[in-house]
Amino acid sequence: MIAYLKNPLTTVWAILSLITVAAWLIGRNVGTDLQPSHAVTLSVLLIAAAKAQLVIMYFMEVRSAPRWLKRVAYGWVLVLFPLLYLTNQLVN
Amino acid sequence: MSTIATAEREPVSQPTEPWYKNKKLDQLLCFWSIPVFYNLFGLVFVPLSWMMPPRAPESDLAGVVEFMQSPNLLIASTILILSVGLSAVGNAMYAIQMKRMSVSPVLRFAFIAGAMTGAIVGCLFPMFCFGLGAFREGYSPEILQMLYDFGYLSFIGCLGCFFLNWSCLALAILLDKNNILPKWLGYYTIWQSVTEIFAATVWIAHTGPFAWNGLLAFWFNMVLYVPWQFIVYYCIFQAIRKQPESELYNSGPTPRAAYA
Amino acid sequence: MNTRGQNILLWLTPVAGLLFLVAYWLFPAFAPPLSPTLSPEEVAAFFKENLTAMRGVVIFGNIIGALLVPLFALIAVQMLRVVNSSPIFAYAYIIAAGIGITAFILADFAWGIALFRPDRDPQLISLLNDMAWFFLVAPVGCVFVQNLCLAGSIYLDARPDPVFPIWVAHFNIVTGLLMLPAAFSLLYKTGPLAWDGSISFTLRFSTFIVYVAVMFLVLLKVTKQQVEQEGVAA
Amino acid sequence: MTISQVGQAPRTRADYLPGDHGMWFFIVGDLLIFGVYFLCYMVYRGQNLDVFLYSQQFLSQGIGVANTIVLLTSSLFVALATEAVREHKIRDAGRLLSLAIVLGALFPVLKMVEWIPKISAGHTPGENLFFMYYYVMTGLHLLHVLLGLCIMAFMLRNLRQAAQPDIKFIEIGAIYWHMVDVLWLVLLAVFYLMR
Repeated sequence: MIAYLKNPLTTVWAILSLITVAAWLIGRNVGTDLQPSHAVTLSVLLIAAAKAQLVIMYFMEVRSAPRWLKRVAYGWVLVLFPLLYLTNQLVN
Repeated sequence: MSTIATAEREPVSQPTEPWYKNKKLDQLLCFWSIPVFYNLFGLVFVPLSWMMPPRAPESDLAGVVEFMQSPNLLIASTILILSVGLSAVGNAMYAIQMKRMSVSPVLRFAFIAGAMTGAIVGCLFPMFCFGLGAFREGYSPEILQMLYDFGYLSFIGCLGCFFLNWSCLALAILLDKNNILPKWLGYYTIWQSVTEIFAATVWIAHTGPFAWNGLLAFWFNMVLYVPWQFIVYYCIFQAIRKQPESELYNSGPTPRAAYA
Repeated sequence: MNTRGQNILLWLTPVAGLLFLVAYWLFPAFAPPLSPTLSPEEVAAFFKENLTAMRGVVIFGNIIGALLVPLFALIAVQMLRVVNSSPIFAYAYIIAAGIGITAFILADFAWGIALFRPDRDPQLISLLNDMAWFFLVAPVGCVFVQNLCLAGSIYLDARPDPVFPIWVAHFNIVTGLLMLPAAFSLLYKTGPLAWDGSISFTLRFSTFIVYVAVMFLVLLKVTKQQVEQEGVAA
Repeated sequence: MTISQVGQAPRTRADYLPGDHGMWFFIVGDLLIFGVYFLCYMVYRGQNLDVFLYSQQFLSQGIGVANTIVLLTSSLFVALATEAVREHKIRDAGRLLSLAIVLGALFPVLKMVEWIPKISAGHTPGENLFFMYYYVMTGLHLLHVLLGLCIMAFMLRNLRQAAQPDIKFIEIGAIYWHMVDVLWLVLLAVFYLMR
């Protein structure tokens, strides 16, 4: 049991959960009328990118995978999130 | 009824070679009907009827009436009638490969049943809806619009049978231990079946990306589907070519019947 | 193996034939068939006048269509005894037969729905009537492919003692070709190719009736042969 | 599957491909397909910003975040189970995997808790483009979750019944389940949280 708590994967999970809650606090809907917010969008997307990267690296074990897979999987995160952010900025 | 028992009981006749050289002649004949079918199919739905690319669900009534009464729809329907039987041959192509896989027969029989239903509701019926509008002048615009909706929705929104079919095919490929078709094709087929579900939105949306002419419900699915259709038949062709002679029913000293 | 089930199903075909004769004699609503040139009002009037007869046709048609399924299933089973490199012709035959029978039953339903409320808007009655004729006469592509598949598997049979005699293959191709022109019934409202014309109606359906009768006799012989060859208890 | 292969933990050796090429082909393709959907979402969102922002306030962020934690925890258990299998702790692996399945099964339940009041309140897919997108994407993701639950049930059966667990199969199921997790993380950000 203790061994599982000490496992690095558990640490990763704790970080993931914490930043999920952090993202919620940032993007929480308090009033009824939502105003577009550049800061919220940027930080929420950044946190999501970090989380995706962590899951891919540690849970999916891409960290120790062959280089081609690293390129593809990290590339997905590195391309998708900036594109999402840019699209959101440009189309508005 | 075991094939072995049959073989034993039969009077031992001289091993007869069939009169045709290429023992896979039946499979090859059927295979080459597929390009014929898809060319006719494309001809019917694109340049003859201009049903594809899909017209907007929210076209004005006058436009719908004009489209529904174009005489070409009848020619398209006629060609479709003449070629729809070939869809059976094309689907049997998948079924015989599924028979070679180390999977339960239920997968191919479910596929066969789905192929029957799919050909009726996803192919023959929609085209007849368009043909009916053109067959007789003087139908009221509301009736023509109903036929228009019926045609498009049953063509593009026909998801259940195809979802079933492609899922059975994907499952068979992935579970198969004989490696008849490549595993990545099985995964590609899963996307193909999932995009069928994705098209469910056409039953609700009238405009936008989820309508039957929409970017996501139609065009994106086409981008996945069209290459898939080519690739899957290419892989089946390779599978036929690679099938060892000894596996064929009509080779060997005593030909064996296929039974189910 | 026991062929009793096979025989029982095979003898459903003459039952279908008998029902057809009864229906033809009792409810002659389609002798002669409706003309495609009738206006919606005329069609609606015809339906109202011939309500009983047409309902009889619809109910009998539904049953007759279903009773033909065993014949096709039996042909498929015998096709699986034929030795080709794969069962592809048999599988294609099964799918095509399923499509063809469904089309026939859809035709039947379209009439049935029109007759259920004959005082519907004449336009709707006429639409359902058109739809019924479309599905009844036109979908010959499936029958044609069915016959071609049967013929193909017979031609390529590698058994030293073929399941079907070779003339059955020729017969299937000829009957298939005779029924094929009915596909053009969508393009004409008058003349031999219209759905009430001599080619699209008379030739197509008499060919089909002869075809079913001949195939019944062929299968009688084939199943008997199967018993002799495989030593199965009848 | 030889024993020596099972014994090697990936952390000690570089260039170990968990699962097989086929599954990675599927995962990368699925990520790309979802990526296209997300990008299209951004475009339509930008074009109808008012509608999207207005509709977004009706989403239950709380349930969304709870579901995130549920999926992340389930993923953690699957990852721990995979390690346990490699270290031949089959019994442990079975327990961890059972926990992962129970948590994973909570996801559809919470989804229903989220969806049903929304639909009864009239927020159906037909309401506007945002809700259509919302139901399609969460529905598609839910489909992935259900498929993942089936796969994990087979993984558990393999652990319980097979003499030698099929580590490649366990890995295939595990990376699939983590991918479901990744997709949900993006969904949470773009549908529930961003403005």
